[in-house]
Amino acid sequence: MPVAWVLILSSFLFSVGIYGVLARRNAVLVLMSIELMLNAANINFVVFNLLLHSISYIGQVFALFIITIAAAELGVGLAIVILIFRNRSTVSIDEVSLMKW
Amino acid sequence: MQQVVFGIVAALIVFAAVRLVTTRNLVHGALYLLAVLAGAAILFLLFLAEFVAWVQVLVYIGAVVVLLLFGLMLTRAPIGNMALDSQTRPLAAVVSLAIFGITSTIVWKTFKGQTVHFSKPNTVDTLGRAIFSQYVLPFEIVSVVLLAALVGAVVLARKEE
Amino acid sequence: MQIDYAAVAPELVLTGALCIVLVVDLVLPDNRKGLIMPVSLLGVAGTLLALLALAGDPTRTTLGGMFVVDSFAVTLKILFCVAALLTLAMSYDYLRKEGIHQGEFYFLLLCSLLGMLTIASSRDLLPIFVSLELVSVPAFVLAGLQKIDVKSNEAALKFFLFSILSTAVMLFGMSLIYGITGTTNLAEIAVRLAATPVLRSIAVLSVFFVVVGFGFKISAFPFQWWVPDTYEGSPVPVAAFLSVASKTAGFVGLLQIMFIAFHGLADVWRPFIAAVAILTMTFGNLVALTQRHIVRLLAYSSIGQAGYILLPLAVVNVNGGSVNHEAFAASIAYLLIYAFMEMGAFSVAVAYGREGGYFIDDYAGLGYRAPGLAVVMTVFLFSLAGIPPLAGWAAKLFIFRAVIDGHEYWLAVAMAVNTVIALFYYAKVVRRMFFEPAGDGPLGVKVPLLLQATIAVSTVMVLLVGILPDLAAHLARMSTLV
Amino acid sequence: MRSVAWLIPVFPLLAFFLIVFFGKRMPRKGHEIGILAIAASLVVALGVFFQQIAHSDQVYERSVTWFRFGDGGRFVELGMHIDGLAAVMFVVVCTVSLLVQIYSTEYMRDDVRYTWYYACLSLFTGSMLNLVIANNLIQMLIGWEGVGVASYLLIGHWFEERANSNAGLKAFITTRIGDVGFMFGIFVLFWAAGSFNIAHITSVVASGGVARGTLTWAAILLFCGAIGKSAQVPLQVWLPDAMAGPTPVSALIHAATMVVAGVYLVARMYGVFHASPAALNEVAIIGAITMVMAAGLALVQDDIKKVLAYSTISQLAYMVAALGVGAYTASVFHIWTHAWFKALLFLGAGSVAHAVHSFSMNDMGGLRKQMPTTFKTYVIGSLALAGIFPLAGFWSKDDIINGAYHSARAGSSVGWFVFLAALLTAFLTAAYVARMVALTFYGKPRYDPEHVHPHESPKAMTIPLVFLAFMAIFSGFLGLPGKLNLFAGWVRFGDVEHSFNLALDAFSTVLALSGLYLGWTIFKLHRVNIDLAKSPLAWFYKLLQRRYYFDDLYFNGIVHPVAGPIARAAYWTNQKILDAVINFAGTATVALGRFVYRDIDQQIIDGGVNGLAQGAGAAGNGLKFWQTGNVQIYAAGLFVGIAVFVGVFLIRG
Amino acid sequence: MDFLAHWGLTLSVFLPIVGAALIAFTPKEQEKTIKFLSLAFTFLPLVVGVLLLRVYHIGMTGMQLETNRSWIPSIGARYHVGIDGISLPLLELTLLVTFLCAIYSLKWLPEPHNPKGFLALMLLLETGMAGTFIALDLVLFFIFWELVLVPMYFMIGLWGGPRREYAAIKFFLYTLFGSVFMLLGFLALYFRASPHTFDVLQLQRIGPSLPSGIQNLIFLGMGIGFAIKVPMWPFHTWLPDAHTEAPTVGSVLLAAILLKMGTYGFLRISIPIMPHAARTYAPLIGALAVIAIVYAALNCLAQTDLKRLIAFSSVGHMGFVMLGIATLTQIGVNAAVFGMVAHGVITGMLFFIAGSIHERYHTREIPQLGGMALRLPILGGLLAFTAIASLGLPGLAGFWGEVLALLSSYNPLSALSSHTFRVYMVAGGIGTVLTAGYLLWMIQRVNLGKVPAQWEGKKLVDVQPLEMVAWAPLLLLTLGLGLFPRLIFDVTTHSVIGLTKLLGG
Repeated sequence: MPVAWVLILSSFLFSVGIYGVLARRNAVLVLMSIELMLNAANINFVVFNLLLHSISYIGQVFALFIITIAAAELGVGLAIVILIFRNRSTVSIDEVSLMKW
Repeated sequence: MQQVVFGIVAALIVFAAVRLVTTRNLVHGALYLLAVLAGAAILFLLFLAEFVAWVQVLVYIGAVVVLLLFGLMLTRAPIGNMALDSQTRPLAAVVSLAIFGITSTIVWKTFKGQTVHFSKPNTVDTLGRAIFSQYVLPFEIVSVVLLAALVGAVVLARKEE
Repeated sequence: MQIDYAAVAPELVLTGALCIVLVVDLVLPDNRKGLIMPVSLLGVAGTLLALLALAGDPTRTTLGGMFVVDSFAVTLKILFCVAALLTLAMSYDYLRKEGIHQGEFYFLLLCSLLGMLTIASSRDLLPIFVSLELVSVPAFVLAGLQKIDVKSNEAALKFFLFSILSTAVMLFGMSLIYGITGTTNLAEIAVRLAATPVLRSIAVLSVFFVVVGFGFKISAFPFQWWVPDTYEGSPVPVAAFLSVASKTAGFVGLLQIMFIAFHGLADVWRPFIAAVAILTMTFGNLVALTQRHIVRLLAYSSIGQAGYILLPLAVVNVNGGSVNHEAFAASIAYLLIYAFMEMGAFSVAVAYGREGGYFIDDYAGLGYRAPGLAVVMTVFLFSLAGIPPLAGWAAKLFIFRAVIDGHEYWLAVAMAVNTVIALFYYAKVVRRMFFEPAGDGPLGVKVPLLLQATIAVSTVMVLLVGILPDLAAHLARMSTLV
Repeated sequence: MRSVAWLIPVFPLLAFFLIVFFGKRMPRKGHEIGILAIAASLVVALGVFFQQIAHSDQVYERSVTWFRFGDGGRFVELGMHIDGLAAVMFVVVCTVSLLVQIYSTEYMRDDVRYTWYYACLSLFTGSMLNLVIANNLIQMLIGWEGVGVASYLLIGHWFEERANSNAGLKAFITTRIGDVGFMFGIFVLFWAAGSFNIAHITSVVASGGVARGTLTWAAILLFCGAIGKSAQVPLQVWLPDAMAGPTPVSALIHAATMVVAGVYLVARMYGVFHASPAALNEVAIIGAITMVMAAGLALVQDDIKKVLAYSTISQLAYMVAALGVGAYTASVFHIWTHAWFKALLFLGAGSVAHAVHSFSMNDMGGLRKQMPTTFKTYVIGSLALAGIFPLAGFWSKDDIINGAYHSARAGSSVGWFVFLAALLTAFLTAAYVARMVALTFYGKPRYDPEHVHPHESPKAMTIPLVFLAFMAIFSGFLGLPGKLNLFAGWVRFGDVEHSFNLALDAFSTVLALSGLYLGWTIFKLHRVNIDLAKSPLAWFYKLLQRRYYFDDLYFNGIVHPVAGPIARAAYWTNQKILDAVINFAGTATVALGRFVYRDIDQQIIDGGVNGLAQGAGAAGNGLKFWQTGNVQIYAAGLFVGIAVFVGVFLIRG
Repeated sequence: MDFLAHWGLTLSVFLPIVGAALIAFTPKEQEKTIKFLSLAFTFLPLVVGVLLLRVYHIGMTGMQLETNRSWIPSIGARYHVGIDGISLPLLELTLLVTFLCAIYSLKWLPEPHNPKGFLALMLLLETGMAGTFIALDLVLFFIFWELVLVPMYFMIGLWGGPRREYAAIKFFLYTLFGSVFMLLGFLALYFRASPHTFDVLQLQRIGPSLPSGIQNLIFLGMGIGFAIKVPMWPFHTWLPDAHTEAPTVGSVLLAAILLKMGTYGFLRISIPIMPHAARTYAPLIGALAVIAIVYAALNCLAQTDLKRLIAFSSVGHMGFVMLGIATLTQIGVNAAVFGMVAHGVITGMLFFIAGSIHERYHTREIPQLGGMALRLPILGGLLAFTAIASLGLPGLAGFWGEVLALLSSYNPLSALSSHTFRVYMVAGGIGTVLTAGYLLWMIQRVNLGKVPAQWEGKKLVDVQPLEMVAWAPLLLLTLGLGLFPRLIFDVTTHSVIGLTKLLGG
């Protein structure tokens, strides 16, 4: 099976993730889109690992670490979102722009 | 045969991803994310990385999605649909399309010749031995990261008395 | 696979200190929280000692070839520790006044420091990525620690979103690199890239995506939007820590990748780095002209300085040689000097911030009210501007030297023009302090002891290196990877 | 004695410093130091003079290296060059200066800055003597400019009135323009001959070492200096205004010494001038024009000092023209004689004004009874100026006319031009002299008796007048034409001058007498000067009634056209064109300065720099607004950046 | 005695900075000790400077009293100082003028009264200035060059006149802009030299062999830096503002010494190292110099502020110095060095007088002054004497510099076209007339004429003994240099011959 298809799928996921980050107002949704982008990277790693099966298995190790790090970040991210919600009772990113110029 | 399975799963993932970023209902969004992650897990299985697949299922689907649902619930996101798109939508569309175009063409040009052939999967023990021999440093670092994230999340989210 | 404990000693000491701080914070009642700082201070001092013990040794590699302790790593680790020490001293009083959770603050600070130490020693994409995360995650929390202040929350959110976004892009880039070369070890990547000629386009794309991750950290041009808001929102010592330590960590990562992994593709990314550097310094300096908040001004000025440090990367040539060596040394030297200047400026901002305020207008007439503080601030500002006999000029001289050695004259001219623009806003602050009549601000600013120590150390270093630039230059030349 | 000649300039310069520092504390407030110093210089000058006459063909030169400013010949020396010319000039300068200082003790007795006046006088005399003694062009330039500054200080002595300091400033600037020409002349000669030493330059020029073109350039440039200093056309405007200074100053500076410096320069560098006929012609032409024009102007002046000022310009033009046509000895002899009677006239005018408290001839008249000595000496001086037979003026002026005639005969068209101009000027000189004497001493007194009761000036003023009158009479005999000519022995250039020409002398005397008679008859009888303001016709009509036909013809034929329109035209041109041009130049430069400063300096250059600064500020403001505060805009910026960068680098390929 | 030979120069340059440090540590109130310290630490370097004269051999060409230690080995910058005929007079001038300023500051200190800050900055300034003249290493030269900026910035900014802030920042930015390009030039030169070196003497040997294209580029870069400092014509707009706003002592030092650093830069670095470029740029420099002379004179005619007039006049005088340098001949360069010292002495004196006029009349507007010779005869006399010296009266210091510059301009270096330089000579001549014009006109409006009504009743104190002590050396020098130019020429001639040999002069 040509590897290119998989890669195209992951770049599509990556781009959709970018769209999600830029377009969605709700912070939690932005977090979800970022998960998408991370998954795109994961798919890449795994498929490359298979492609280069003969040489190394770093891809999978890398994917594992990405998953754990993503989880850790998400935890902190949500904590920040909740903190903002508690102070400003809003989660949409447009209103979170006190500091400018 | 693998192509067929990949086709189906890919379609699922694409559909779910697009719906995720366009749905007006938050909870649906979370569910679509669940679908994408599950699709990814199947792909990992397809690509003979069962351990990673199972970790994906456990950590991502189990923990992350649940966490996100908690997040939605805690920030009292309205169940009904709500305008979730900010005014930067057109710009976002253009940018994401551009980047997709660029990456896909380049990736296609580089990797079009190569094909993937599925041989025997490497067992979990090689993976385990690798982590604890060659990659022990990242492992230690990740543990500290988790610890820091833990403490940080608690500090930030705790209600001040 | 036995581990070379001597090499790993500093990290071990720090992790130990980490845990002790966590436990002590648990045990101590609220009113005695102040005690945690000395403990963490001791921890960092211990790490520093362990590092100094390692100073002269030949390169050691351990932990499966991932963890390399060479002169480059040791020098920068020492820099990180010193920066952490200064931040600790600077924040002690600040935290007590602002009512921030001290225990967690120091714990997170040490975590971030640990991340920096590991990034300096890691020569593989994976540990680099993970260390980068270890540096960033605690930083998000630190930025948002002033929970009641809405600005601090906003700072944390912006910092967080921008950071994980650029990490995601970096990961995608790393996956592509892995795809092309099949390995994540930097030296190996260089070899593989040299061996199998790879399409230009994929090279550009993947290098660029990887650089995005570091570009964010060092506040290079298209990725620097978060800097002013985050520095202004977060507690000032955290802003100082971000602008010095985490930016240096970003540079360490970038330098390693660019000089070791991708110097084969130098022709590809050199013009692009040059463009980014010029845009960064010009954007930073121009916008700084209009700032009225001292921390925002220092934020923009740090963007400008990042532009200067990036410049030598624009002269790297494919087949290595002395030009690369000089360029690498110049960047390192600038980082060493930059740390003290920036730390000093921030510590004065902290010292005066509490009583006078953070707006430049509040600095009016400081020269008469607190001459000592005003003179010291002038020393730091003029050093940032690059006026001899302060350290800043030596740093700029090394950069100029490296750039001209690389025959990129127009880059040097661009930087020259930037230094002149930069002087204008540094002098604006000085003018506000000396040339205006003493406003209604407080007379005689009381500076806590530890803060005085930070300021004193930074001033001495700035003056000393200014007169004997060889201290920085020699150290830098000795500790280049290339 | 000549070996100590360098003392001559040193005494007055020393006196200057002494007076400046100790003048105030001296019993007579400083003038005794001045007079003592100049007397000592006079003694040495006379000694040098007699020793020089004894062996008049030898030139005595001593010098010491002042400083080197490069390797080889690049050095400047301090030295003295004594020859006939210098010896004569020493005597003239020292004597006149001594007399003026004695005269001033009385004239300036209650002046507010008496000591400073004497200091400036000593400075002036010292610089003048330094100029005369110099053996190299740089030392001469130092004396030259020193004299300029001293005259500036002296003209502007009573600087309370703005007019006086304006006159001083005008004098200095006009001469400074000439000095710049002189300086360039020095440079040309230095690079051509390799050194500043005059003797060396003359020898190189004589041996044909310098190209003809450069030589002419050098000569013309040197002559520019002379024009400036000796007030020839076009730079003569400053001399009449310089009368604003005290009269003794005018006597010393604007009659005997400073103004003669220009002529002295041409005489001293005659070797260079002689070698380029083009330059000589130019000198002659300038001399001739100035001579006539100045004489005309003198005719119509009301202020007695202005008359003498224009007369000096005219006499100087005589000397310049003489040099122009090669009559070297005649010219120097005229310097010698002119110094005496012109100083006499100035001091005489001073004593008259001292009595009448005004210089305008309108409120003088009929003073011969009240001021007998002044009157007698004044008449002697006037007659000498007019060139009447036994007096000094006759011998020197005729010598010059002889020289001009000789060169005219030798075929040079310029010679004819100078000869005719000389004759016409002789006639005009006689005319204005007679008019002046008539208006001052004859006719009804026009001053109002209550305030003004003229009396003879005190001894200190009259003694110098008598001595000068004596010299005006006997100084002429030194230069008797033909073999008896002692002066030619002392001062000559190349071969001895040509022989005596009786017919010509007779004709010039007749001319002078007729001029005198003319002036006398017109002005004496009608007691009223030509009142330019009232219409001439009324006067003309009255005249006709009384005079027979002969006078009528005489008037209409000669006097009227000459006295009336030409003089007025000359005066008009002088005021409206030349003087106006110089004044205009002054005001125009100031206006240009204001324009350059306000528009170019502040607007364009300074504005440009400020513009840059504002530009940077504006750019900063523009960029600032990209920082919208919204994270998504930042993220969009990030990805736009990525898209643009990667796109550009892909396209660039 | 060999201690002096080795460390004399370093001592004379770094003593003032020691003084500045001591002053910084003495408390603000003890003004007496501060003033004494400032006096002592300007007098000591002067004494060392004079002792150096004894050790210095007049006749020898090339550098003397050299000290050569390594300083920044990693980039090859050395602490290499030395002195020759060209830099000795300038060094002595610096030490002397600063000492006189210290004397003057004993009594007269500018508003706001802060002797500690002011005198410490003055000493720091002296180190910067003196250092520039003895530095023989490009990096060291650059440090001393920029060291001067900060103290002068604060002097103008803190103790200046009404528009001091604008003037101070303008001065700082202008000079910094120049010096940054100068640094680029230094580095380009450093890399072009085959054994990379910053040492001026070695560069002088290697310089001529550089390709002419590169030489021109580097010369231009450095030229901009030096031209701004001289100041040459288009880059001069900072000078009038800086002078009008600077305190008396500030503008004396600025005029007497800071301006010389630009011309010295040309003589020490640009011309000997890049003779080919010097030849190509000479006509341009000559043109700018002559424009400066006439342009400055015209501007002076339009000035109403006395200090601004003197500032523009120093632009004109420096025009003569640059004309001398542009001819690239022995006479020209000799004239330039003499002109520098003479201008320093005369204009320094003029600014002292302008400052004291300001002290008494509290205004510098010429239309308001008048009749000073009547009310303040001594001050009026000094103003007249210095102004006349400034317009180049022979026998006073101002004359030799100008006349020899014009003389050399008649016959420049063989490679240069003599016609253009003769045009410059004529323009220079016109310049002297204009200079005489505006100076004497200034004298007329300030010194002469009747005393204006507003000063009738006022008590005006004439020159005080302390002022006389501070000014006497300058006055004696004005007269002494005029009567005995040998004092300067003997010292400079040999070095100048050495310099012009490099140019094939």
